Amino acid sequence: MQEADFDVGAEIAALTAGHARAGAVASFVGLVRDSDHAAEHGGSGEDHGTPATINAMTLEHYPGMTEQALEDIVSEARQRWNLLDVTVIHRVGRLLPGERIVLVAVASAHRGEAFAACEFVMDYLKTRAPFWKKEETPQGGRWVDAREADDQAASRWSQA
Amino acid sequence: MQEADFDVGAEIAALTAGHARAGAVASFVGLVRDSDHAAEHGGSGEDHGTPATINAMTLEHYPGMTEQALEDIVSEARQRWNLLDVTVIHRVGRLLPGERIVLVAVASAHRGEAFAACEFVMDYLKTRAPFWKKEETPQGGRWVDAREADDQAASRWSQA
Amino acid sequence: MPIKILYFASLRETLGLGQESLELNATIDSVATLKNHLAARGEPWTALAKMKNLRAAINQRVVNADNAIADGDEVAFFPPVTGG
Amino acid sequence: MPIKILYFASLRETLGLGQESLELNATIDSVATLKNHLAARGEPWTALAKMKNLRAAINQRVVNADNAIADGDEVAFFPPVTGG
Repeated sequence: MQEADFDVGAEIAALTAGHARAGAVASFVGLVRDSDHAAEHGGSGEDHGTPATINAMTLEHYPGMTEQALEDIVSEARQRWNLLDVTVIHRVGRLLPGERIVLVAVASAHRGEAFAACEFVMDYLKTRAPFWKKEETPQGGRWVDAREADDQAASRWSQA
Repeated sequence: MQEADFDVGAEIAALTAGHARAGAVASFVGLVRDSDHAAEHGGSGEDHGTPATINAMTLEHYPGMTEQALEDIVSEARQRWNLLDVTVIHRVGRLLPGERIVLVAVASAHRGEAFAACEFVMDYLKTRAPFWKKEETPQGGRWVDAREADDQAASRWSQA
Repeated sequence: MPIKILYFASLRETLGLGQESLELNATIDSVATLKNHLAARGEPWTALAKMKNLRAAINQRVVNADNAIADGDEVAFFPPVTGG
Repeated sequence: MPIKILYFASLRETLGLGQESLELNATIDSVATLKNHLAARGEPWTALAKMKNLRAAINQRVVNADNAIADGDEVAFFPPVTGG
Protein backbone atom coordinates (compact mmCIF):
# COMPACT_ATOMS: atom_id res chain seq x y z
CA MET A 1 0.00 0.00 0.00
CA GLN A 2 1.20 3.42 -0.82
CA GLU A 3 -0.21 6.79 -1.81
CA ALA A 4 2.54 7.44 -4.37
CA ASP A 5 2.46 6.26 -7.97
CA PHE A 6 4.75 3.41 -9.04
CA ASP A 7 7.08 2.83 -12.01
CA VAL A 8 5.78 -0.21 -13.90
CA GLY A 9 8.93 -0.71 -15.97
CA ALA A 10 11.24 -0.47 -12.98
CA GLU A 11 9.09 -2.86 -10.92
CA ILE A 12 9.03 -5.46 -13.70
CA ALA A 13 12.78 -5.13 -14.27
CA ALA A 14 13.48 -5.46 -10.53
CA LEU A 15 11.32 -8.58 -10.39
CA THR A 16 13.60 -10.54 -12.72
CA ALA A 17 16.93 -8.91 -11.86
CA GLY A 18 18.08 -11.73 -9.57
CA HIS A 19 16.46 -14.59 -11.46
CA ALA A 20 18.43 -15.94 -14.40
CA ARG A 21 15.80 -18.66 -14.92
CA ALA A 22 13.05 -16.08 -15.42
CA GLY A 23 11.74 -16.41 -18.96
CA ALA A 24 8.32 -14.87 -18.40
CA VAL A 25 6.79 -11.91 -16.59
CA ALA A 26 3.03 -11.48 -16.69
CA SER A 27 1.74 -8.26 -15.23
CA PHE A 28 -1.44 -6.31 -14.71
CA VAL A 29 -2.03 -2.61 -14.19
CA GLY A 30 -5.42 -1.37 -13.02
CA LEU A 31 -6.35 2.24 -13.75
CA VAL A 32 -9.04 4.69 -12.67
CA ARG A 33 -11.55 4.88 -15.52
CA ASP A 34 -13.42 8.04 -16.42
CA SER A 35 -16.91 6.61 -16.19
CA ASP A 36 -19.10 4.79 -13.75
CA HIS A 37 -18.38 1.16 -12.99
CA ALA A 38 -21.91 -0.15 -12.50
CA ALA A 39 -23.27 1.64 -15.55
CA GLU A 40 -20.60 0.12 -17.80
CA HIS A 41 -21.82 -3.31 -16.81
CA GLY A 42 -25.44 -2.73 -17.52
CA GLY A 43 -25.71 -2.09 -13.84
CA SER A 44 -26.16 -3.92 -10.61
CA GLY A 45 -28.38 -0.94 -9.79
CA GLU A 46 -31.11 0.03 -12.24
CA ASP A 47 -30.51 3.70 -11.53
CA HIS A 48 -27.25 3.67 -13.48
CA GLY A 49 -28.50 3.44 -17.02
CA THR A 50 -26.03 5.89 -18.52
CA PRO A 51 -22.36 6.06 -17.62
CA ALA A 52 -21.70 8.76 -15.04
CA THR A 53 -18.53 10.78 -15.29
CA ILE A 54 -16.01 10.10 -12.56
CA ASN A 55 -14.05 13.11 -11.34
CA ALA A 56 -11.92 11.21 -8.88
CA MET A 57 -11.75 7.98 -6.90
CA THR A 58 -10.79 7.59 -3.25
CA LEU A 59 -9.41 4.27 -2.06
CA GLU A 60 -9.86 3.39 1.60
CA HIS A 61 -8.23 0.35 3.14
CA TYR A 62 -7.87 -1.49 6.47
CA PRO A 63 -4.29 -0.86 7.59
CA GLY A 64 -2.71 -4.00 8.96
CA MET A 65 -5.24 -6.39 7.52
CA THR A 66 -4.43 -5.27 3.98
CA GLU A 67 -0.78 -6.30 4.26
CA GLN A 68 -1.79 -9.64 5.75
CA ALA A 69 -4.40 -10.29 3.05
CA LEU A 70 -1.97 -9.53 0.22
CA GLU A 71 0.69 -11.74 1.79
CA ASP A 72 -1.82 -14.58 2.08
CA ILE A 73 -2.83 -14.20 -1.57
CA VAL A 74 0.76 -14.19 -2.82
CA SER A 75 1.59 -17.11 -0.59
CA GLU A 76 -1.30 -19.13 -2.01
CA ALA A 77 -0.21 -18.28 -5.57
CA ARG A 78 3.29 -19.51 -4.79
CA GLN A 79 1.86 -22.80 -3.53
CA ARG A 80 -0.18 -23.31 -6.67
CA TRP A 81 2.44 -22.40 -9.28
CA ASN A 82 6.19 -22.52 -9.62
CA LEU A 83 6.97 -18.80 -9.37
CA LEU A 84 10.26 -16.97 -9.08
CA ASP A 85 8.96 -13.68 -7.72
CA VAL A 86 5.73 -11.72 -7.23
CA THR A 87 5.16 -7.99 -6.79
CA VAL A 88 1.88 -6.45 -5.63
CA ILE A 89 1.50 -2.68 -5.24
CA HIS A 90 -1.86 -1.10 -4.41
CA ARG A 91 -2.36 2.61 -4.00
CA VAL A 92 -4.68 4.25 -1.48
CA GLY A 93 -6.00 7.79 -1.17
CA ARG A 94 -7.48 10.03 -3.83
CA LEU A 95 -6.72 9.22 -7.49
CA LEU A 96 -7.77 10.86 -10.74
CA PRO A 97 -9.03 9.15 -13.94
CA GLY A 98 -6.13 7.58 -15.84
CA GLU A 99 -4.06 7.14 -12.69
CA ARG A 100 -2.67 3.71 -11.82
CA ILE A 101 -4.33 1.92 -8.88
CA VAL A 102 -2.72 -1.48 -8.75
CA LEU A 103 0.20 -3.46 -10.15
CA VAL A 104 0.57 -7.23 -10.00
CA ALA A 105 3.65 -8.71 -11.66
CA VAL A 106 4.66 -12.37 -11.62
CA ALA A 107 7.96 -13.84 -12.81
CA SER A 108 8.23 -17.50 -13.73
CA ALA A 109 10.30 -19.74 -15.95
CA HIS A 110 7.32 -20.22 -18.29
CA ARG A 111 4.48 -18.04 -19.45
CA GLY A 112 1.55 -20.31 -18.60
CA GLU A 113 2.33 -20.20 -14.90
CA ALA A 114 3.07 -16.46 -14.96
CA PHE A 115 -0.28 -15.66 -16.64
CA ALA A 116 -2.33 -17.94 -14.41
CA ALA A 117 -0.74 -16.70 -11.19
CA CYS A 118 -1.08 -13.04 -12.18
CA GLU A 119 -4.78 -13.43 -12.95
CA PHE A 120 -5.29 -15.46 -9.76
CA VAL A 121 -3.69 -12.75 -7.61
CA MET A 122 -5.86 -10.07 -9.23
CA ASP A 123 -9.06 -12.11 -8.82
CA TYR A 124 -8.32 -12.79 -5.16
CA LEU A 125 -7.18 -9.23 -4.50
CA LYS A 126 -10.52 -7.98 -5.87
CA THR A 127 -12.54 -10.20 -3.56
CA ARG A 128 -10.35 -10.67 -0.46
CA ALA A 129 -8.15 -7.63 0.09
CA PRO A 130 -9.79 -4.93 2.24
CA PHE A 131 -9.92 -1.99 -0.16
CA TRP A 132 -12.99 0.10 -0.88
CA LYS A 133 -13.50 2.59 -3.71
CA LYS A 134 -15.56 5.74 -3.50
CA GLU A 135 -16.24 7.61 -6.72
CA GLU A 136 -16.68 11.35 -6.94
CA THR A 137 -19.17 12.15 -9.69
CA PRO A 138 -20.93 15.39 -10.66
CA GLN A 139 -23.94 13.93 -8.78
CA GLY A 140 -21.90 13.44 -5.60
CA GLY A 141 -19.91 10.72 -3.88
CA ARG A 142 -20.82 7.09 -4.34
CA TRP A 143 -19.31 3.91 -2.90
CA VAL A 144 -18.64 1.37 -5.63
CA ASP A 145 -20.73 -1.79 -5.34
CA ALA A 146 -18.98 -5.14 -5.28
CA ARG A 147 -19.38 -6.90 -8.61
CA GLU A 148 -20.82 -10.38 -8.85
CA ALA A 149 -18.46 -10.90 -11.81
CA ASP A 150 -15.51 -10.53 -9.44
CA ASP A 151 -16.85 -13.22 -7.12
CA GLN A 152 -17.36 -15.49 -10.11
CA ALA A 153 -13.83 -14.81 -11.36
CA ALA A 154 -12.38 -15.68 -7.95
CA SER A 155 -14.49 -18.80 -7.57
CA ARG A 156 -12.98 -20.29 -10.75
CA TRP A 157 -9.81 -20.96 -8.81
CA SER A 158 -11.43 -23.12 -6.16
CA GLN A 159 -13.21 -25.27 -8.78
CA ALA A 160 -9.98 -26.03 -10.61
CA MET B 1 10.46 -6.07 -34.94
CA GLN B 2 13.48 -4.24 -33.75
CA GLU B 3 17.00 -4.96 -32.59
CA ALA B 4 16.86 -2.34 -29.84
CA ASP B 5 15.51 -2.97 -26.36
CA PHE B 6 12.17 -1.45 -25.36
CA ASP B 7 10.89 0.46 -22.30
CA VAL B 8 8.10 -1.63 -20.76
CA GLY B 9 6.78 1.16 -18.53
CA ALA B 10 6.69 3.70 -21.35
CA GLU B 11 4.97 1.27 -23.72
CA ILE B 12 2.28 0.43 -21.16
CA ALA B 13 1.74 4.09 -20.35
CA ALA B 14 1.49 5.00 -24.04
CA LEU B 15 -1.06 2.24 -24.56
CA THR B 16 -3.62 3.83 -22.25
CA ALA B 17 -2.72 7.50 -22.77
CA GLY B 18 -5.56 8.17 -25.21
CA HIS B 19 -8.12 5.82 -23.65
CA ALA B 20 -10.06 7.23 -20.73
CA ARG B 21 -12.15 4.05 -20.56
CA ALA B 22 -9.06 1.88 -20.06
CA GLY B 23 -9.32 0.25 -16.64
CA ALA B 24 -7.01 -2.69 -17.28
CA VAL B 25 -3.67 -3.39 -18.95
CA ALA B 26 -2.42 -6.97 -19.06
CA SER B 27 1.10 -7.40 -20.33
CA PHE B 28 3.72 -10.03 -20.90
CA VAL B 29 7.49 -9.75 -21.16
CA GLY B 30 9.53 -12.69 -22.44
CA LEU B 31 13.20 -12.87 -21.48
CA VAL B 32 16.24 -14.88 -22.54
CA ARG B 33 16.82 -17.49 -19.85
CA ASP B 34 20.23 -18.71 -18.82
CA SER B 35 19.62 -22.39 -19.38
CA ASP B 36 18.45 -24.75 -22.07
CA HIS B 37 14.80 -24.79 -23.03
CA ALA B 38 14.37 -28.46 -23.87
CA ALA B 39 16.26 -29.61 -20.79
CA GLU B 40 14.06 -27.53 -18.49
CA HIS B 41 11.04 -29.40 -19.79
CA GLY B 42 12.44 -32.85 -19.26
CA GLY B 43 13.35 -32.71 -22.89
CA SER B 44 11.86 -33.34 -26.27
CA GLY B 45 15.31 -34.76 -26.99
CA GLU B 46 16.74 -37.39 -24.65
CA ASP B 47 20.21 -35.92 -25.04
CA HIS B 48 19.27 -32.90 -22.94
CA GLY B 49 19.12 -34.46 -19.52
CA THR B 50 20.83 -31.63 -17.67
CA PRO B 51 20.25 -27.94 -18.32
CA ALA B 52 22.85 -26.49 -20.69
CA THR B 53 24.12 -23.00 -20.06
CA ILE B 54 23.07 -20.46 -22.67
CA ASN B 55 25.64 -17.81 -23.51
CA ALA B 56 23.45 -15.95 -25.98
CA MET B 57 20.40 -16.32 -28.19
CA THR B 58 20.04 -15.19 -31.79
CA LEU B 59 16.57 -14.45 -33.12
CA GLU B 60 16.04 -14.79 -36.86
CA HIS B 61 12.82 -13.73 -38.55
CA TYR B 62 11.16 -13.51 -41.95
CA PRO B 63 11.05 -9.80 -42.81
CA GLY B 64 7.72 -8.84 -44.34
CA MET B 65 5.87 -11.93 -43.23
CA THR B 66 6.58 -11.20 -39.59
CA GLU B 67 4.76 -7.85 -39.70
CA GLN B 68 1.83 -9.46 -41.50
CA ALA B 69 1.62 -12.36 -39.06
CA LEU B 70 1.65 -10.07 -36.02
CA GLU B 71 -1.01 -7.83 -37.58
CA ASP B 72 -3.20 -10.86 -38.26
CA ILE B 73 -2.83 -12.07 -34.67
CA VAL B 74 -3.69 -8.68 -33.19
CA SER B 75 -6.59 -8.32 -35.59
CA GLU B 76 -7.99 -11.69 -34.51
CA ALA B 77 -7.62 -10.73 -30.84
CA ARG B 78 -9.56 -7.52 -31.48
CA GLN B 79 -12.36 -9.52 -33.11
CA ARG B 80 -12.60 -11.88 -30.14
CA TRP B 81 -12.44 -9.33 -27.33
CA ASN B 82 -13.42 -5.73 -26.75
CA LEU B 83 -9.96 -4.14 -26.66
CA LEU B 84 -8.89 -0.53 -26.60
CA ASP B 85 -5.32 -0.96 -27.77
CA VAL B 86 -2.66 -3.65 -28.31
CA THR B 87 1.12 -3.34 -28.49
CA VAL B 88 3.42 -6.11 -29.72
CA ILE B 89 7.19 -5.63 -29.84
CA HIS B 90 9.53 -8.49 -30.74
CA ARG B 91 13.27 -8.13 -30.88
CA VAL B 92 15.54 -9.82 -33.43
CA GLY B 93 19.30 -10.32 -33.54
CA ARG B 94 21.66 -11.49 -30.81
CA LEU B 95 20.47 -11.22 -27.18
CA LEU B 96 22.09 -12.13 -23.88
CA PRO B 97 20.51 -13.99 -20.93
CA GLY B 98 18.23 -11.66 -18.97
CA GLU B 99 17.52 -9.49 -22.01
CA ARG B 100 13.94 -8.80 -23.05
CA ILE B 101 12.75 -10.59 -26.20
CA VAL B 102 9.09 -9.74 -26.52
CA LEU B 103 6.42 -7.45 -25.10
CA VAL B 104 2.68 -7.90 -25.53
CA ALA B 105 0.45 -5.36 -23.79
CA VAL B 106 -3.33 -5.16 -24.06
CA ALA B 107 -5.58 -2.36 -22.78
CA SER B 108 -9.26 -2.97 -22.15
CA ALA B 109 -12.04 -1.64 -19.98
CA HIS B 110 -11.99 -4.82 -17.88
CA ARG B 111 -9.31 -7.20 -16.73
CA GLY B 112 -10.82 -10.47 -17.94
CA GLU B 113 -10.64 -9.40 -21.57
CA ALA B 114 -7.18 -7.89 -21.17
CA PHE B 115 -5.77 -11.09 -19.64
CA ALA B 116 -7.38 -13.41 -22.17
CA ALA B 117 -6.32 -11.34 -25.18
CA CYS B 118 -2.75 -10.95 -23.92
CA GLU B 119 -2.36 -14.69 -23.41
CA PHE B 120 -4.01 -15.39 -26.78
CA VAL B 121 -1.59 -13.07 -28.60
CA MET B 122 1.40 -14.72 -26.91
CA ASP B 123 0.14 -18.25 -27.69
CA TYR B 124 -0.45 -17.38 -31.34
CA LEU B 125 2.81 -15.45 -31.65
CA LYS B 126 4.67 -18.53 -30.39
CA THR B 127 3.11 -20.78 -33.00
CA ARG B 128 2.37 -18.52 -35.98
CA ALA B 129 4.85 -15.65 -36.13
CA PRO B 130 7.98 -16.48 -38.17
CA PHE B 131 10.72 -16.17 -35.55
CA TRP B 132 13.40 -18.76 -34.87
CA LYS B 133 15.76 -18.95 -31.89
CA LYS B 134 19.29 -20.25 -31.99
CA GLU B 135 21.05 -20.76 -28.68
CA GLU B 136 24.78 -20.39 -28.20
CA THR B 137 25.93 -22.87 -25.57
CA PRO B 138 29.41 -23.95 -24.44
CA GLN B 139 28.78 -27.05 -26.64
CA GLY B 140 28.08 -24.91 -29.73
CA GLY B 141 25.07 -23.44 -31.53
CA ARG B 142 21.69 -25.14 -31.38
CA TRP B 143 18.36 -24.24 -32.97
CA VAL B 144 15.57 -24.36 -30.41
CA ASP B 145 12.99 -27.07 -31.08
CA ALA B 146 9.35 -26.10 -31.29
CA ARG B 147 7.53 -27.13 -28.13
CA GLU B 148 4.46 -29.31 -28.25
CA ALA B 149 3.24 -27.37 -25.20
CA ASP B 150 3.10 -24.24 -27.34
CA ASP B 151 0.91 -25.94 -29.93
CA GLN B 152 -1.36 -27.17 -27.17
CA ALA B 153 -1.55 -23.69 -25.67
CA ALA B 154 -2.51 -22.19 -29.03
CA SER B 155 -5.08 -24.91 -29.78
CA ARG B 156 -7.04 -24.02 -26.63
CA TRP B 157 -8.31 -20.90 -28.41
CA SER B 158 -9.89 -22.77 -31.30
CA GLN B 159 -11.71 -25.18 -28.98
CA ALA B 160 -13.26 -22.35 -27.00
CA MET C 1 -9.88 -5.88 28.48
CA PRO C 2 -12.29 -4.31 25.97
CA ILE C 3 -12.50 -5.25 22.32
CA LYS C 4 -11.77 -2.73 19.60
CA ILE C 5 -14.40 -2.41 16.86
CA LEU C 6 -13.59 -0.89 13.46
CA TYR C 7 -15.99 0.23 10.71
CA PHE C 8 -14.98 0.85 7.09
CA ALA C 9 -16.15 2.50 3.89
CA SER C 10 -19.91 3.10 3.48
CA LEU C 11 -20.58 1.53 6.87
CA ARG C 12 -18.17 3.94 8.57
CA GLU C 13 -19.95 6.85 6.87
CA THR C 14 -23.42 5.59 7.75
CA LEU C 15 -22.49 5.15 11.41
CA GLY C 16 -20.45 8.36 11.50
CA LEU C 17 -17.84 6.38 13.43
CA GLY C 18 -14.57 4.69 12.49
CA GLN C 19 -13.82 2.85 15.71
CA GLU C 20 -14.90 2.31 19.27
CA SER C 21 -14.15 0.18 22.33
CA LEU C 22 -16.63 -2.19 23.99
CA GLU C 23 -16.57 -4.47 27.01
CA LEU C 24 -17.71 -8.01 26.26
CA ASN C 25 -20.28 -9.75 28.48
CA ALA C 26 -22.04 -13.09 28.62
CA THR C 27 -24.46 -12.16 25.84
CA ILE C 28 -21.83 -10.73 23.50
CA ASP C 29 -19.52 -13.60 22.61
CA SER C 30 -19.60 -13.97 18.83
CA VAL C 31 -19.69 -11.87 15.67
CA ALA C 32 -23.44 -12.48 15.38
CA THR C 33 -24.27 -11.53 18.96
CA LEU C 34 -22.02 -8.45 18.78
CA LYS C 35 -23.75 -7.38 15.58
CA ASN C 36 -27.18 -7.80 17.19
CA HIS C 37 -26.07 -5.83 20.24
CA LEU C 38 -24.86 -2.94 18.09
CA ALA C 39 -27.92 -2.95 15.79
CA ALA C 40 -30.16 -2.79 18.87
CA ARG C 41 -28.87 0.72 19.55
CA GLY C 42 -31.38 1.98 16.96
CA GLU C 43 -30.65 4.31 14.02
CA PRO C 44 -28.16 4.48 12.39
CA TRP C 45 -26.90 1.20 13.90
CA THR C 46 -29.68 -0.84 12.33
CA ALA C 47 -27.55 -0.56 9.17
CA LEU C 48 -25.45 -3.41 10.61
CA ALA C 49 -28.48 -5.69 10.52
CA LYS C 50 -29.86 -4.40 7.23
CA MET C 51 -26.69 -4.38 5.12
CA LYS C 52 -26.62 -7.38 2.83
CA ASN C 53 -23.27 -9.12 2.57
CA LEU C 54 -21.86 -7.43 5.68
CA ARG C 55 -18.35 -8.80 6.24
CA ALA C 56 -16.55 -9.23 9.53
CA ALA C 57 -12.93 -9.80 10.52
CA ILE C 58 -11.40 -10.76 13.86
CA ASN C 59 -7.80 -9.76 14.38
CA GLN C 60 -7.54 -8.92 10.68
CA ARG C 61 -8.75 -12.25 9.33
CA VAL C 62 -12.18 -12.59 7.69
CA VAL C 63 -14.51 -14.72 9.82
CA ASN C 64 -18.07 -16.06 9.83
CA ALA C 65 -20.95 -14.83 12.00
CA ASP C 66 -20.65 -17.71 14.46
CA ASN C 67 -17.00 -17.00 15.19
CA ALA C 68 -16.27 -16.42 18.88
CA ILE C 69 -14.89 -13.09 20.11
CA ALA C 70 -12.46 -12.88 23.03
CA ASP C 71 -11.32 -10.02 25.26
CA GLY C 72 -8.82 -7.78 23.51
CA ASP C 73 -9.82 -8.83 19.98
CA GLU C 74 -9.90 -6.37 17.11
CA VAL C 75 -13.25 -6.84 15.37
CA ALA C 76 -14.01 -5.13 12.04
CA PHE C 77 -17.25 -4.74 10.11
CA PHE C 78 -17.26 -3.69 6.45
CA PRO C 79 -19.05 -4.04 3.10
CA PRO C 80 -17.72 -6.37 0.37
CA VAL C 81 -14.34 -5.18 -0.88
CA THR C 82 -13.97 -3.28 -4.16
CA GLY C 83 -10.25 -2.64 -4.66
CA GLY C 84 -7.98 -3.54 -7.53
CA MET D 1 8.67 -14.58 -64.32
CA PRO D 2 10.56 -16.81 -61.88
CA ILE D 3 9.48 -17.52 -58.33
CA LYS D 4 11.61 -16.50 -55.37
CA ILE D 5 12.34 -19.21 -52.80
CA LEU D 6 13.42 -18.37 -49.24
CA TYR D 7 14.88 -20.68 -46.59
CA PHE D 8 15.04 -19.86 -42.88
CA ALA D 9 16.72 -20.91 -39.64
CA SER D 10 18.11 -24.47 -39.43
CA LEU D 11 16.94 -25.19 -42.97
CA ARG D 12 18.86 -22.19 -44.32
CA GLU D 13 21.97 -23.42 -42.51
CA THR D 14 21.57 -27.00 -43.72
CA LEU D 15 21.16 -25.88 -47.32
CA GLY D 16 23.83 -23.19 -47.04
CA LEU D 17 21.46 -20.93 -48.93
CA GLY D 18 19.01 -18.18 -47.91
CA GLN D 19 17.26 -17.60 -51.20
CA GLU D 20 17.18 -18.48 -54.88
CA SER D 21 15.12 -17.95 -58.02
CA LEU D 22 13.47 -20.74 -60.00
CA GLU D 23 11.42 -20.93 -63.20
CA LEU D 24 8.17 -22.85 -62.79
CA ASN D 25 7.20 -25.55 -65.29
CA ALA D 26 4.34 -27.98 -65.82
CA THR D 27 5.63 -30.37 -63.14
CA ILE D 28 6.30 -27.67 -60.55
CA ASP D 29 2.94 -26.11 -59.73
CA SER D 30 2.37 -26.60 -56.00
CA VAL D 31 4.23 -26.50 -52.70
CA ALA D 32 4.46 -30.32 -52.71
CA THR D 33 5.79 -30.61 -56.27
CA LEU D 34 8.26 -27.77 -55.67
CA LYS D 35 9.50 -29.49 -52.53
CA ASN D 36 9.95 -32.79 -54.39
CA HIS D 37 11.79 -31.03 -57.19
CA LEU D 38 14.21 -29.39 -54.74
CA ALA D 39 14.73 -32.55 -52.65
CA ALA D 40 15.60 -34.45 -55.86
CA ARG D 41 18.76 -32.38 -56.18
CA GLY D 42 20.38 -34.75 -53.69
CA GLU D 43 22.33 -33.79 -50.54
CA PRO D 44 21.83 -31.45 -48.73
CA TRP D 45 18.44 -30.83 -50.39
CA THR D 46 16.98 -34.11 -49.17
CA ALA D 47 16.60 -32.23 -45.87
CA LEU D 48 13.45 -30.71 -47.38
CA ALA D 49 11.89 -34.15 -47.66
CA LYS D 50 13.26 -35.48 -44.38
CA MET D 51 12.44 -32.56 -42.09
CA LYS D 52 9.37 -33.34 -40.04
CA ASN D 53 6.92 -30.48 -39.70
CA LEU D 54 8.43 -28.47 -42.56
CA ARG D 55 6.35 -25.32 -42.98
CA ALA D 56 5.73 -23.38 -46.18
CA ALA D 57 4.43 -19.90 -46.96
CA ILE D 58 3.36 -18.35 -50.27
CA ASN D 59 3.57 -14.58 -50.46
CA GLN D 60 4.12 -14.45 -46.71
CA ARG D 61 1.08 -16.48 -45.70
CA VAL D 62 1.40 -20.01 -44.32
CA VAL D 63 -0.05 -22.57 -46.75
CA ASN D 64 -0.56 -26.33 -47.10
CA ALA D 65 1.42 -28.68 -49.35
CA ASP D 66 -1.31 -28.82 -52.01
CA ASN D 67 -1.37 -25.05 -52.43
CA ALA D 68 -0.76 -23.90 -56.01
CA ILE D 69 2.24 -21.73 -56.89
CA ALA D 70 2.09 -19.05 -59.59
CA ASP D 71 4.75 -17.15 -61.52
CA GLY D 72 6.27 -14.39 -59.46
CA ASP D 73 5.26 -15.89 -56.11
CA GLU D 74 7.49 -15.67 -53.07
CA VAL D 75 7.68 -19.17 -51.57
CA ALA D 76 9.32 -19.82 -48.21
CA PHE D 77 10.29 -23.04 -46.45
CA PHE D 78 11.09 -23.11 -42.74
CA PRO D 79 10.95 -25.22 -39.57
CA PRO D 80 8.24 -24.67 -36.93
CA VAL D 81 8.56 -21.22 -35.38
CA THR D 82 10.13 -20.71 -31.95
CA GLY D 83 9.90 -16.99 -31.18
CA GLY D 84 8.34 -15.18 -28.24
